[in-house]
Amino acid sequence: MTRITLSRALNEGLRRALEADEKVMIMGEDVGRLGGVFRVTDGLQKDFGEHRVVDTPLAESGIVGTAIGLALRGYRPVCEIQFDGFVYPATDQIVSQLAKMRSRSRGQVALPVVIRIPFGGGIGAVEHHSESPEVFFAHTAGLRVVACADPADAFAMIQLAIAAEDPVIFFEPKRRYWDKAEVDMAAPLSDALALDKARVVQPGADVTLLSYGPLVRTCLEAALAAREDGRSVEVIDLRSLSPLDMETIIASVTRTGRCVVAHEAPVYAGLGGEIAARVTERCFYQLEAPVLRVGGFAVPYPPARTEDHYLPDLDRILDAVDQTFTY
Amino acid sequence: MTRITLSRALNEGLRRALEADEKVMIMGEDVGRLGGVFRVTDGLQKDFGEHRVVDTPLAESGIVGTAIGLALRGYRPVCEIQFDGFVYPATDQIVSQLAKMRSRSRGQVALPVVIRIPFGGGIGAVEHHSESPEVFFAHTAGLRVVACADPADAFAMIQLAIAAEDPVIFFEPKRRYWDKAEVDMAAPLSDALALDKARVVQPGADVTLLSYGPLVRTCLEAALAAREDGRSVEVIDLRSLSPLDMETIIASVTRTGRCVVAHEAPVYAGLGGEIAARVTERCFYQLEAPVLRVGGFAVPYPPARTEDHYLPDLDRILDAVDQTFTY
Amino acid sequence: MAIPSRGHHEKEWHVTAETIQLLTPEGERVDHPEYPVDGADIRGMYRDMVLVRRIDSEAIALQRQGELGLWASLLGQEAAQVGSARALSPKDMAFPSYREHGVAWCRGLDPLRLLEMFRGVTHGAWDPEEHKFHLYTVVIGDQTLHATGYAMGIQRDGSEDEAVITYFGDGATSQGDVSEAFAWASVFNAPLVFFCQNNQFAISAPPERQSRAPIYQRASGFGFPGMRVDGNDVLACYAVTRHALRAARDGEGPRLIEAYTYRMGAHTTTDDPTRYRLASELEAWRLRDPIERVRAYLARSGEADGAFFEQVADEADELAGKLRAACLALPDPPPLALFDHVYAERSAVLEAERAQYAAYLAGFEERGDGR
Amino acid sequence: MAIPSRGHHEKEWHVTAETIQLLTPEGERVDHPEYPVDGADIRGMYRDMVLVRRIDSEAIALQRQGELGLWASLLGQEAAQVGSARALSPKDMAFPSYREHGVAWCRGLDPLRLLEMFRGVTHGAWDPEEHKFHLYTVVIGDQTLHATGYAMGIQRDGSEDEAVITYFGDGATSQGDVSEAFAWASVFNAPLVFFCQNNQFAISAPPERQSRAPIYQRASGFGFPGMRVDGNDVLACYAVTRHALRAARDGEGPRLIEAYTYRMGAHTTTDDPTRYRLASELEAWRLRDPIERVRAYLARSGEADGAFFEQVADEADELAGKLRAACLALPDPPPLALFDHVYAERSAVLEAERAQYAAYLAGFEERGDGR
Ligand SMILES: Cc1ncc(C[n+]2csc(CCOP(=O)(O)OP(=O)(O)O)c2C)c(N)n1
Ligand SMILES: Cc1ncc(C[n+]2csc(CCOP(=O)(O)OP(=O)(O)O)c2C)c(N)n1
Ligand SMILES: [Mg+2]
Ligand SMILES: [Mg+2]
Repeated sequence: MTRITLSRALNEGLRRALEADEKVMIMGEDVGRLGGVFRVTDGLQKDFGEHRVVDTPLAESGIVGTAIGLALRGYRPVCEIQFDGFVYPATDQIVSQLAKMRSRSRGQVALPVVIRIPFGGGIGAVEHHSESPEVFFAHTAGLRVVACADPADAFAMIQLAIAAEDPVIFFEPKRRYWDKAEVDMAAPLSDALALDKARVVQPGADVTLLSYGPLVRTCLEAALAAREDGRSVEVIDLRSLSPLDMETIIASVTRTGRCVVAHEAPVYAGLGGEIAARVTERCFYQLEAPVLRVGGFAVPYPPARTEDHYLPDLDRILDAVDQTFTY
Repeated sequence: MTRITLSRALNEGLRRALEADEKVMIMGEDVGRLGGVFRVTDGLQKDFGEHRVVDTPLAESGIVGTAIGLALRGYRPVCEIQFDGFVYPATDQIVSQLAKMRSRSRGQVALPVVIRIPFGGGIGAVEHHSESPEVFFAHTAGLRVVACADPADAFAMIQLAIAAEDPVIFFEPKRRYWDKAEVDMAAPLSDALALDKARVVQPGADVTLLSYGPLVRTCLEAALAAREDGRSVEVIDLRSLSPLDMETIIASVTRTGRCVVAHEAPVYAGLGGEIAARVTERCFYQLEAPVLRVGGFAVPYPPARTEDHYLPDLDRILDAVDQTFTY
Repeated sequence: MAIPSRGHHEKEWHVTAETIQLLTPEGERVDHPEYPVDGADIRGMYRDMVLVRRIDSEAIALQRQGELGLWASLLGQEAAQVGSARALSPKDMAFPSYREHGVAWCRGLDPLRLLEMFRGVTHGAWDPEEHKFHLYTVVIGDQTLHATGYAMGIQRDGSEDEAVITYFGDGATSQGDVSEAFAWASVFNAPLVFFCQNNQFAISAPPERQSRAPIYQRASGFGFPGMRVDGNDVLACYAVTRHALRAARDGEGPRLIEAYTYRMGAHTTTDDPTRYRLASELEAWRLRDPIERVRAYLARSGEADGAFFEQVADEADELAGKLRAACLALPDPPPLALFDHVYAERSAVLEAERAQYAAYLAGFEERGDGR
Repeated sequence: MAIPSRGHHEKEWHVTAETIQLLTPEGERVDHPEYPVDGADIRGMYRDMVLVRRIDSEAIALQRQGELGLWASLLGQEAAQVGSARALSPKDMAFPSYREHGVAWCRGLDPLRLLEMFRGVTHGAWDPEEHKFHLYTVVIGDQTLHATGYAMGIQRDGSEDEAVITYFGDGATSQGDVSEAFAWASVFNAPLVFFCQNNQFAISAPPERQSRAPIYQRASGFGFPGMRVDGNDVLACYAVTRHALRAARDGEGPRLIEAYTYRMGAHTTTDDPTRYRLASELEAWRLRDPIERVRAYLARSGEADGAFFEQVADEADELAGKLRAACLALPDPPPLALFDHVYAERSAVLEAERAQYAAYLAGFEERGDGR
């Protein structure tokens, strides 16, 4: 067990993957000598060389498009998109090529490409550096979409994502990069929870609180605060956004009868809607209240000095939890 | 009253807009001499000149990016994206620039740009020509997203979209381009139903059926068939996908107690989830059954010879309607 | 301020100084110091061109008869495709657009695979490595980045006898991805040949709508050589492509070849070119038919006689007949196939949808009112 | 196969033949037939450069003190920005990236607007038409297409005394949108000057990572002229930009100007350049400081004396002081402001969210436990 940051955990996970399989490559803007703007790839170019850890030209479509070509040649590229707001130029290559190539070829082509995206707000950044575009990719068949929430899971998930034969969009909670926790880097990957499974991170009995990425920690804090009001909140870290692990979710809501979903992305047409719809379909007779959603508003991500009002925080999440008891 | 196709209705609407305001422009691939691959812009370059009806280079990001610049200069560009599957290269310009410019400038910049997108399947096309990407834009704050379903509405909606001060993503039901109906081209635009309002196209009492674009007609056929089973289905054409006209929807579901949403886009993380979640929140005590969704599967749009199995049809919609009575 | 008008001028033919030509429209051989044609199997080239043109016309007929949903004709581009494809070594990899039926043929892909795609049975499903011919790419320009990445992989494998060629059109040169591919190939010195078939049209748009400089000149600004070749001259396409591929394999980096040709047919079977081009222009280009000049050369030089031409014609008809029969025999995919191959590993969500739809279909069969 | 190594070589300074220079690092005037500097207000240029450098250093200090969230320094690029911006006529429109503080200054934009953005009070909110200076664009390259469209609008207005200039960096040249802008500007002959500040870095990436050809050469392949100018020479930047803008207004179409300069500071205040550049390289470039050479010239030529330099220095400090005070006085936006200006017309969904959040906030105030 070592106590490290989430950023460092990813770095160690990438290092393991580079060691385990010489076909694994890292590519992106400033991932080499600089080690990435969040230092997630720090030191990797030094140790694995500039042909395996590649500083690319400044073009996201180029990064994903050439990664696809490298994958066709048998490589396993791990692309870094520097910030969430800069993934959009790569949308066409991701949606029309990366996601569709396998089914287009009737399974004759595999594209084991991972696209790492630091996402979400809360770091006081300028525009385009605090987006949560996950639903774009969750809606796109052929992609696996996951989000890590803590160092230990990040360490395992990035390795699982690289080992997967499917393309994986890997979201990293930017503002949690510096969170520290114990990570057992000796634990065999085979012991890790599968990439498509959700995890109950705080068992509870009265209401189910679903989230992923940066808000998992906020939800845990909310559960703690709720306990003081004598309320037992079960917190689930979804981990996989596509596909959703409905079994774990339904099992919980069936018990609690109440459900709240929290994410930073705008509520409107966000992933919360999908979860609410599915939970309601499966638990129609168990639900004591409608599934409530807490998330970003239907506005562009605001300037840093108002982001605290945009981002769901402990109070807004608790407010929603409380509301589920008013029905 | 003249009986014309939906394609022709759009053509007439565009013509009116070009006549009404000399700042209105049309731009896109092959929109000029060819008149567009669906002939929606047929004859317009001949009558309004090649500087107002512009054949552009082959680049969607370029089309939207330069349209933004033209709007900044006071023009009102109407961009045509040749097929749904080719809007993705323009995602960055749409999501990061077109949608955000107004709020970025605190209201000092308006971008009255319309982006026309023929969408949906059912025409036996090759890959990338049958996509339904509407949720990408509905999730993006700052854009208005609408879909027309019949000639008369198309004629009015395209003019309303061009007159709007906000950017509008305008979806056209490709496979309905050749549907004919009576259109009153003399009717003043002021009489038209507002762009952000839904329309009850078939009143009913037992269940509310929500849809938009190509499936509205299918839903009307389903309502007709259902009547034979003695079931009264209310069909609502949503028209506006962002924002949703919740009042019209809630008013209906409050009466019927049952709701089915149908769209061609994959159900998973599609607009149906948002509608289901909102309806359930507002009508929790009125709902006799969960809101059910009928839509595309979580797979890439299949080859033409299996698209009939992918696309929601009358049977699948009726099946969902029936299911709402099993609760 | 003058805005350039698109005009409607007829494209006049000119082998401008910079255009490399080894066989004139009249079938005269022209030698070029840099581009020898030693070992070129001209009879084979003729045969390939005739066969792919026949495949093409059969496919158009099948589409007219409703057996194909669409077809993108290569008529007029046989020399550009056969010449360049024949320059490939078996290990070289090709990344086509959607019109490279001639390249597919030369790589050994069964034309039926192409018909399957345009019939709507598949999205163009074959194993790219089997014939070193990647899947057709419909989204304009996307494949040029895939080719660049693949070439970067060749470099990383340390392989020195492999190169990549990617095909795209004049219209594609405006697409951002293609310029990004140019930049990447230049920066990484990728063993890659960019083969642009300038067939004078992007559906209805002429090349002047994409740039006011000749396409081949685009390369120099990115730091690698570009050249224009007579795209209706199979020998020139062969020799210049072979030269560029060798340079790529030798570590000299990318090249851009602009094959100056002409799309003699419609953009696709749904297109109506009479709306945007003059018949006279088409007529003018018929005189530079890529196959006729080879036939003239072979006949004049005595390298082939009437018997040969007849035999090839018969072979073409036989091939077309077989192909038609095979096309008509193509079964539609079973409904549930649409759930296959989306993921390599299981997706609970997808499996649930599949099961639900399977049960739904079964319901019909029980009730006997199948779909 | 040799894959070019990124290397770690120091960028050596060279006014290569193609680089236009009118003022040497030592402050010597060099005449150039094509680029006269008649009417150039060199004292004014000096003053602008000193003031913007002072604004820049004050902003960096404010960021260090936690008053700004971020700052992108223009240190070293004063000549490229002031020289080019001073060549603009009042009616010309400028489309900046996010580092053009010197251009903003010359256009008359209150520097406080820039601080508001980097403080996180706004996303950079000003009326682009007021000073003919568009909003900062953070997404690399996007603004080049906006500039192209705007220039197309000028053509359609039939205006012959307006042109557009757009700023972008060496890294941006790899982005597809920038190449698309080149293609469009070429095809439509847009009255547009592409001004690329090659400051030798895209964060940590050197220009060799974007292309192996000099940037200015990119233009010719798209059909318009490109030239390289000494970006640390304010006179050259002024004269060459003025020349290009005139050509644009005269209907000669676009130009690409590569201003060869150097980013003397960090990419932004969050960056640590010691990880990727040698101190010696920075030292070498200090000797070509864009301000020093003008000061040397003014002093030697007697066009300015000590008093002038002192007065400008005092003016700079005073400006910085005022700016700091104004910055500290900037109020945070009211919470509900985040719902404003998303749409011109009403959105029921948004209004519902606004009302709900307003009620939520009110709840806190009632309970007295405000946020
Ligand atoms: C990104 C994208 N936009 C638009 C289209 C629609 N489209 C199909 S072919 C074509 C023209 C392509 O012209 P060119 O690149 O010259 O190739 P050619 O068809 O002439 O072989 C267009 C616009 C597309 N397939 N992809
Ligand atoms: C599309 C996009 N990708 C990545 C980034 C992150 N980023 C910000 S600045 C920068 C480097 C830009 O280099 P250059 O174009 O040379 O401009 P400079 O910063 O040197 O002025 C990068 C990669 C971005 N802003 N936009
Ligand atoms: Mg073409
Ligand atoms: Mg730079």
